[in-house]
Amino acid sequence: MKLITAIIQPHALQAVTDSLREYGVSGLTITEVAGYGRQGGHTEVYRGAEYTIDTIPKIKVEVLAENADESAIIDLVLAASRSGRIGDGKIWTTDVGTVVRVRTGERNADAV
Amino acid sequence: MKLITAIIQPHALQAVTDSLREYGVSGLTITEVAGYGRQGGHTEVYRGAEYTIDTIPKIKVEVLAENADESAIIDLVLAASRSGRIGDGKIWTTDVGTVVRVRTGERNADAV
Amino acid sequence: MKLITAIIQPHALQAVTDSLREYGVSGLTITEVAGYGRQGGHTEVYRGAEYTIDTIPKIKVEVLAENADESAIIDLVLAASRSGRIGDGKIWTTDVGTVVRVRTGERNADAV
Amino acid sequence: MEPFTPDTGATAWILVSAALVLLMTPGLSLFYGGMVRARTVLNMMLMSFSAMAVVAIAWTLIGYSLAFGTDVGGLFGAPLEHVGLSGTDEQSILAGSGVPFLVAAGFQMTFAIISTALISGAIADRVKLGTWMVFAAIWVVIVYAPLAHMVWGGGLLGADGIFASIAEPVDFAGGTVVHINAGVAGLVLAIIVGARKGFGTESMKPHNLPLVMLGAALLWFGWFGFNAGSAGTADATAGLAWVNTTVATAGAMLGWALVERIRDQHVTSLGAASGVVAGLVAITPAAAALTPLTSIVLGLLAGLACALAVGLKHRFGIDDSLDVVGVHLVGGLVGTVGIGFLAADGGLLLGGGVSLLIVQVLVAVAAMIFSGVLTTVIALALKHTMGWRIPEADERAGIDLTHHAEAGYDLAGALGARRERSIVPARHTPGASTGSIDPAEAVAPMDDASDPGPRNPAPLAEGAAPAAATARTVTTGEPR
Amino acid sequence: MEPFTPDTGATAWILVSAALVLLMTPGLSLFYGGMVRARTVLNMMLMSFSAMAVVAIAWTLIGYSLAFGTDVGGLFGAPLEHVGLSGTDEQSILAGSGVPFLVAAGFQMTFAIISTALISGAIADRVKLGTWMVFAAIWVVIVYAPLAHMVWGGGLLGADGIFASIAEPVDFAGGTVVHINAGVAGLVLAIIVGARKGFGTESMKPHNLPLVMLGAALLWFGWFGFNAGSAGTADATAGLAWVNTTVATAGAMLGWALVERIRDQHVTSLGAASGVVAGLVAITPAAAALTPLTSIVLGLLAGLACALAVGLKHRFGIDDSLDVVGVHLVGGLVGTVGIGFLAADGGLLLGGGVSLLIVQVLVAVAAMIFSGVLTTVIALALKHTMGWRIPEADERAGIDLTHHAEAGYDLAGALGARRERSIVPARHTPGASTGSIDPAEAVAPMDDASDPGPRNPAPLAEGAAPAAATARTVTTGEPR
Amino acid sequence: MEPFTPDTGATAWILVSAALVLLMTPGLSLFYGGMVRARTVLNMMLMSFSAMAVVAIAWTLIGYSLAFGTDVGGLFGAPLEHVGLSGTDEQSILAGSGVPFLVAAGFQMTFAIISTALISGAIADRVKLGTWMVFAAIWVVIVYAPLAHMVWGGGLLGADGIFASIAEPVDFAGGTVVHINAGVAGLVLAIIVGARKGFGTESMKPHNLPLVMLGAALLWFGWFGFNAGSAGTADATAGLAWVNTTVATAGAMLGWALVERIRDQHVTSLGAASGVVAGLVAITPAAAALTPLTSIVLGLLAGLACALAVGLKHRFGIDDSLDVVGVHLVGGLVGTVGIGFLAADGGLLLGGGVSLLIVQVLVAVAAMIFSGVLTTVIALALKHTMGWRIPEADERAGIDLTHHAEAGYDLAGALGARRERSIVPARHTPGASTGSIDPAEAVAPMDDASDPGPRNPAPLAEGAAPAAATARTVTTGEPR
Ligand SMILES: Nc1ncnc2c1ncn2[C@@H]1O[C@H](COP(=O)(O)OP(=O)(O)O)[C@@H](O)[C@H]1O
Ligand SMILES: Nc1ncnc2c1ncn2[C@@H]1O[C@H](COP(=O)(O)OP(=O)(O)O)[C@@H](O)[C@H]1O
Ligand SMILES: Nc1ncnc2c1ncn2[C@@H]1O[C@H](COP(=O)(O)OP(=O)(O)O)[C@@H](O)[C@H]1O
Repeated sequence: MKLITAIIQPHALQAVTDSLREYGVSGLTITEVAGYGRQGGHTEVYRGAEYTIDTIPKIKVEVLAENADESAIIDLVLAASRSGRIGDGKIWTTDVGTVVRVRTGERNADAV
Repeated sequence: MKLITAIIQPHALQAVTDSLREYGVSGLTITEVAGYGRQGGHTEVYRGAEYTIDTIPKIKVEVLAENADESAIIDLVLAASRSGRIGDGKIWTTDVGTVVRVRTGERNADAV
Repeated sequence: MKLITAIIQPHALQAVTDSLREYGVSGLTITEVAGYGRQGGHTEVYRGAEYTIDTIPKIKVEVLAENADESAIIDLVLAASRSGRIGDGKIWTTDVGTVVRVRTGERNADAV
Repeated sequence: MEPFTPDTGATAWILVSAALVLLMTPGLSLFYGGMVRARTVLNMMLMSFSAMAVVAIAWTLIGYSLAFGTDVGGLFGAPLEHVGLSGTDEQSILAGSGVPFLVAAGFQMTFAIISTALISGAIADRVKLGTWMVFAAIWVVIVYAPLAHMVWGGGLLGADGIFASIAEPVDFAGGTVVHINAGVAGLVLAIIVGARKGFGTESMKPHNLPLVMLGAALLWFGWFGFNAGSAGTADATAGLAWVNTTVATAGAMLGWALVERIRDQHVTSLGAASGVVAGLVAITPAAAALTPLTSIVLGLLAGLACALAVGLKHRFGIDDSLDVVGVHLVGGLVGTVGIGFLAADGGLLLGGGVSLLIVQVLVAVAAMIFSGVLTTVIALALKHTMGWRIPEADERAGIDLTHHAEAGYDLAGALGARRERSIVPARHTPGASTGSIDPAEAVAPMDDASDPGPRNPAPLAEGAAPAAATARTVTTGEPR
Repeated sequence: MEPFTPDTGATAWILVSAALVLLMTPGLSLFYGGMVRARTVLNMMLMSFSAMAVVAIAWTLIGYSLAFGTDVGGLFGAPLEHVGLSGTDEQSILAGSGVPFLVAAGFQMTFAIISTALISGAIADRVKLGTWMVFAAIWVVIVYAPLAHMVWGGGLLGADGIFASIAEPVDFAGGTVVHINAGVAGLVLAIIVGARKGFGTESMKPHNLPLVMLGAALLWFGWFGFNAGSAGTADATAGLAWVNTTVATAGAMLGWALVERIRDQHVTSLGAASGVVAGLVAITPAAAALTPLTSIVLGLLAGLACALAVGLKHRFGIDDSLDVVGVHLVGGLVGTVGIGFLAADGGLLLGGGVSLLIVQVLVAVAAMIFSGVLTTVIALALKHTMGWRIPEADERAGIDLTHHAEAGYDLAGALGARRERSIVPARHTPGASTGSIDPAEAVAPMDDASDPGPRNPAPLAEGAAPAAATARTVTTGEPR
Repeated sequence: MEPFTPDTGATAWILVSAALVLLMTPGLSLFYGGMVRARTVLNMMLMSFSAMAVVAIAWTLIGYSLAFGTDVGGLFGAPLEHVGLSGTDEQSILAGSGVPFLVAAGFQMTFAIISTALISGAIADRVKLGTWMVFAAIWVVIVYAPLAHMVWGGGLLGADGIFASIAEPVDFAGGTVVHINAGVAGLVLAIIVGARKGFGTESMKPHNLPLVMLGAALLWFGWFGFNAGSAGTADATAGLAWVNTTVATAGAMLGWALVERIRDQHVTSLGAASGVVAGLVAITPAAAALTPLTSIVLGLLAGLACALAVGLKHRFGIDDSLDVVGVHLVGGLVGTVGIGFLAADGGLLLGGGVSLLIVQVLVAVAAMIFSGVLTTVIALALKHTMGWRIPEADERAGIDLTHHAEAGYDLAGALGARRERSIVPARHTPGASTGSIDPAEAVAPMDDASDPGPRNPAPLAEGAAPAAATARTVTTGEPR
């Protein structure tokens, strides 16, 4: 089992989830995050002071998948979220031990 | 060391943390997330338009634990968060290398 | 590749990111979380009722780094976020398989 | 009936006062709305807004006549006398100060609206809006209007009523008619409707305290129309009511803060906002009967009393969610009975003897019984017909989403809605009109292969109206 | 010109009314601001606030004269007659009721402001503030002031105008001048400016509905000045307008809710707020011509009509973002034409024949043509000179951040800004003054080794003014 | 003393004006509250609300007498003359326009409240509420009331004062008494209290700009009572003040925006809100002395001056947190001195010579010295007795949570509070009453095995009162 984590631009979320769903991914989890990267921050101006905001809002998408699906899912996320401009994001994968579906208590492959 | 991650219904959080605390878990980290799964989304209606919200708010609970405690903790979370209805959530575990307590710099088992 | 995850006090974030940037870390991802630990919660008072809030707001910082940088980064985070008081936080690391830069599709070491 | 001499100054003041009192109800909707959880704020505000809609019309059709028409047995006014608010300026209840009929009738309408809306705080987060609206219409006609008649319209509890031989009862701006009345009705509803799921065990703390404070401020501002407008013209009495309203509120803020400082160690903003309302409630009946100094005392007492009272609901297990009883009933009693002690003219502590005090207590008790009995009848009738409660699952998921298909805030923006289509041409599948959504078995599971509708319709601007053909895909998610 | 007899009561009422109508524009800014997404709320509010600034000055300099100066050919007033709002109390347009010149002129100023601000809802989230401000100044002078003159100032469409031989047209408080006028202008701008990026496909749901409801409440409150103040004094007519305003609004809330209940199964808070505005719009021209009963009917019709109308923009692909057309044009037409049917004096359904109805329709059509043509000319001229739209990337990232360098909310606090420096002594590098930020190629890449400025300046309190020497490091991030 | 002839029109207008000015203080609480960080918004708002409570009572007891009692040496009024706001209508300070004593006294009370509340912006986020409340009570009695007497009550700086031989000083509605006075007091407090932890290095940007704009709007609305109400009746002077208030504000918004456009490239909503207040401040003393045209000029100048001034605090390292100095002192000076240049009657630029200008400068300087010296004495005395600052850890964690045990917002809902118990019957352990919470060593460590209290009490509705026996478990977390 793999956990595929993607940090993407907020506006790419719809395309990513649509394409994952089409592929047959049965679920995913989304978190609002903020990130640094090649992409810098931005400036806000308030009475008497200028603020540099270092981080940019991003979306983290986490998908549990069987090992066999890993590279296909990465490719789908890439295709759906890539604009070729800095700030597009990052994808990484980690190994997962046990997976459990809470509703039924099913484990691993059955649980995804 | 293991990192146990559980995606649960927001209203199950209290029961889960209570039962983990009782078991002797010394800490945990909570994140607000939103998820897809078997469970679908919902509909919101605004002047002249209907919106389909694909995701449902969930809570992610992360617990660092020694390998020996892994399955007990999974069982506790299952017991506390399971209603038998779709949307109940997902649990997964990953291996953790180093763990450090920031306050003291203690490592691994001492740090949990 | 490693994913280094640190749970720190919100007010330590600036120091942590500054010191990581100085070290040459090329990016990181930040999430707002809430946590339990040795540190307890706090109390809020509202008309006719007192509420015990079990969790305290924390910041989760995630950094992808090459294995060689792991311990240096941990030390930097420790140095920047440690006050010696409870609630200082926790750091842990996990192994990462593939890393991909979305913009270019570069993989692994090139992608960090 | 003497000839009517219009007075532009008095009329200007009552026009303004009417606008001020009308503003109180949206103010209340913020005060109440900020106090509930984020997932029920809209329903809470809608209870106030719908009361404005329903009561304004009920008042126009029959309420005004029942309150201020020609007396029928001391209990109510002739019901059809002023249907549609017809009447001549000579019939104006403020004819004596040169205020035209409709100006006075509009002013009174706003009292009926706010009194009804006040009740909603007792049953937050859990009732069908439809039942509430029907309740509001019936209550204002059957309970509010007759009581207004009895106290102000020449009925049994007024200056010429059954207690007048002891002393002339004092209710300047609505201690009995508005606050005791709404407070008792709130208590009755809280009991009959029952507590929120999770009451006493789950967190139900306010989600937006700046909104609560803004609401309290708008209430205070509007209350100048309520109290100083009740002078019926712009004169020294209005000035006395204005000043007393302000200083009593100041005193009540301090009283409430004192309780918090001693009991909880912390002064809170919710306490300040609550103290404001407690002071305003208590001074309402007394605004022209006290001096500024005794008004400070009355306010202080109201702040202390209400701050101590709001916790009692947990003792009794009654989910008077936003403390309609603790603030309006208790505050209204402090004011109504306090007159008996503190009135410049007739107050016990100022050497006036006990007769005024006795009358004030009698009127308060009579109003409580009248309101309690009739509200019970209405509430039980609705319970057994339309029903009050929404389904438990809807309540837990939040009434805003499940019964209004809306969310109060979308501040994050990123995780929110992502698909939009016009609803105007769409027709829903008949089976979908359940009126409530069970979020646990909600819309369109993502692997539902039989999903018939286009999920991502082409931009409407570019094509015909594809949405017209799109059935709403409210299917039940099934496990594989 | 007869001698002027001041009336403090009438003057007090018009002073208050002017303040109330002025408050409507910030109220509108909340109503509109809550309806857009969180990342554009400030720009939306700024459109109202900047209209207050620009129109107040344009009105003082020339607008008032064009509207209420000595008639020139039935089309406008002598442009320089009251420059700087100079004039004697005998020249007051409310001289007859004893209201001084400047009080009446100030009251009229507030109408010009709100009318202009209303239009902004049609072009939310996407236009340059500068272009909007220029538009506001030109539009109020060229379109609003002449139309006000034609209807109220003794011009072609008024009591002595071209249709007066058929029947005297009725526009008590601005159905044509304000609502039809602004509604048509909104339609024209929405078409010429074009739709928001993502219109019809992406979520653009309201980000803060309690703000919307607060805005609606302040609009209602202010509208008492608008409608009852239009009586020109504090009398029974003002009372009639006050009551009709309230009950029509109540009716419209119910009408809108009815549509929602039947069509969508859910009554919404946005619907309640929208119904409030629809009712207020419709009763505006009719506030003194109907009875309370017929006002309820008119309000109900307006609620139904506007609730059905707001969805049409999706059909036609016109991004009238906040439904200026669906609410103000449609509501204004319901009111203006509805007078022809329902007026107590001359209404078709009350036995008055068709002549009033014909005149009302003719005036409405004339106002639509006048407003439509002139607004088109102004909008096209600006399109080809200053330009309306901000760059697409700025629009997608949110106009607040890209064009105002601000964010509406910072509620989390933890992830927000972390570095601060004084901007007063700083001078920006000339090349940086682009007026827009491309967030995708934004500030200070973290590995930009050439960054010349101190990133973490010492606390200013402790040292000299290091910021004065700090150039703003707006460099473009480059990939390695 | 001549017989008093009541005027309902004038009285109506002053009653309304008093209500409007009272509303300014909650308006200010939103304006200020939105500008601080989310974790201090409630404390900021409480500073305004508590000023309302404290000043209203201090004014009733003694303040009014000191300001408007029989003159004592040109410095203050007889202190006990109107205790409890006693007085006859013949003694009304607006007796000449037929406004009763208490109406005028209430109107003046609202000026004292807002003046005091204004100061709080200089010391945001860091002071003990108790010290602030004591300061407010002392300051309004010792500084505000005497200065009001000197300028308006027949004292040294007024029409019959020490400069009257040169020219009659002009302060129509409070340029010196309110704004210069509060601005200087703010400066003194900011210096004596010291800067916030992190000032100049950490982000302290506004957390809720729509709230700021709403606050500015309510201030503007209320300011009509402030300025036009200062005419003392509803007449042409009130109309002039009304119009000047509006157009000066318009001018100041544009002036502020101009500075932003040129200096920062971006026009901001905070700038618009600030410009509104700057314009209102500047026109306050001048509202009846200028024409609409010169008012636009004065407003423009105020906008420019204040926009440039607000950054200076970073230069001097003075944490005047919300720019009380930059807006109220600078704006007040622009207005007070600007009269010397622009007054229709006596202004230098309109051919009136320099004498009025000299007098205006002298009065402004006198007010600054008076306010500065006395405020310094009070602030230092409190520093060495009660102390101003909360502990640093509390300040960093946010004063709302640590000193009021509240959080402004709970929008997420899910991560928030989860356990509730009634506090009314509970008695706290004596040792726990520290008055502040150190969040780093806070409540109930989760592995504290000795925790004596029930953590999850049964629903109170079902049983007796278990909470009554529950001691508050505020124990210190200890590392293992
Ligand atoms: N080394 C890293 N560790 C963790 N997250 C990272 C890292 N680098 C980038 N990210 C995340 O990816 C997002 C996009 O990164 P960015 O550097 O803009 O992309 P690119 O790969 O085009 O340079 C960042 O905002 C951050 O959240
Ligand atoms: N494959 C997955 N990858 C990541 N998260 C998932 C996955 N499947 C489900 N989840 C998370 O678990 C939550 C509950 O899933 P759901 O499908 O409703 O439960 P069930 O296991 O009963 O079908 C989802 O909202 C989502 O956050
Ligand atoms: N076992 C754990 N699993 C997951 N997160 C933890 C764990 N223990 C602590 N944390 C996180 O670290 C934060 C700080 O923990 P705390 O116990 O206060 O530090 P300390 O190591 O000083 O005892 C907590 O708020 C929580 O978010």
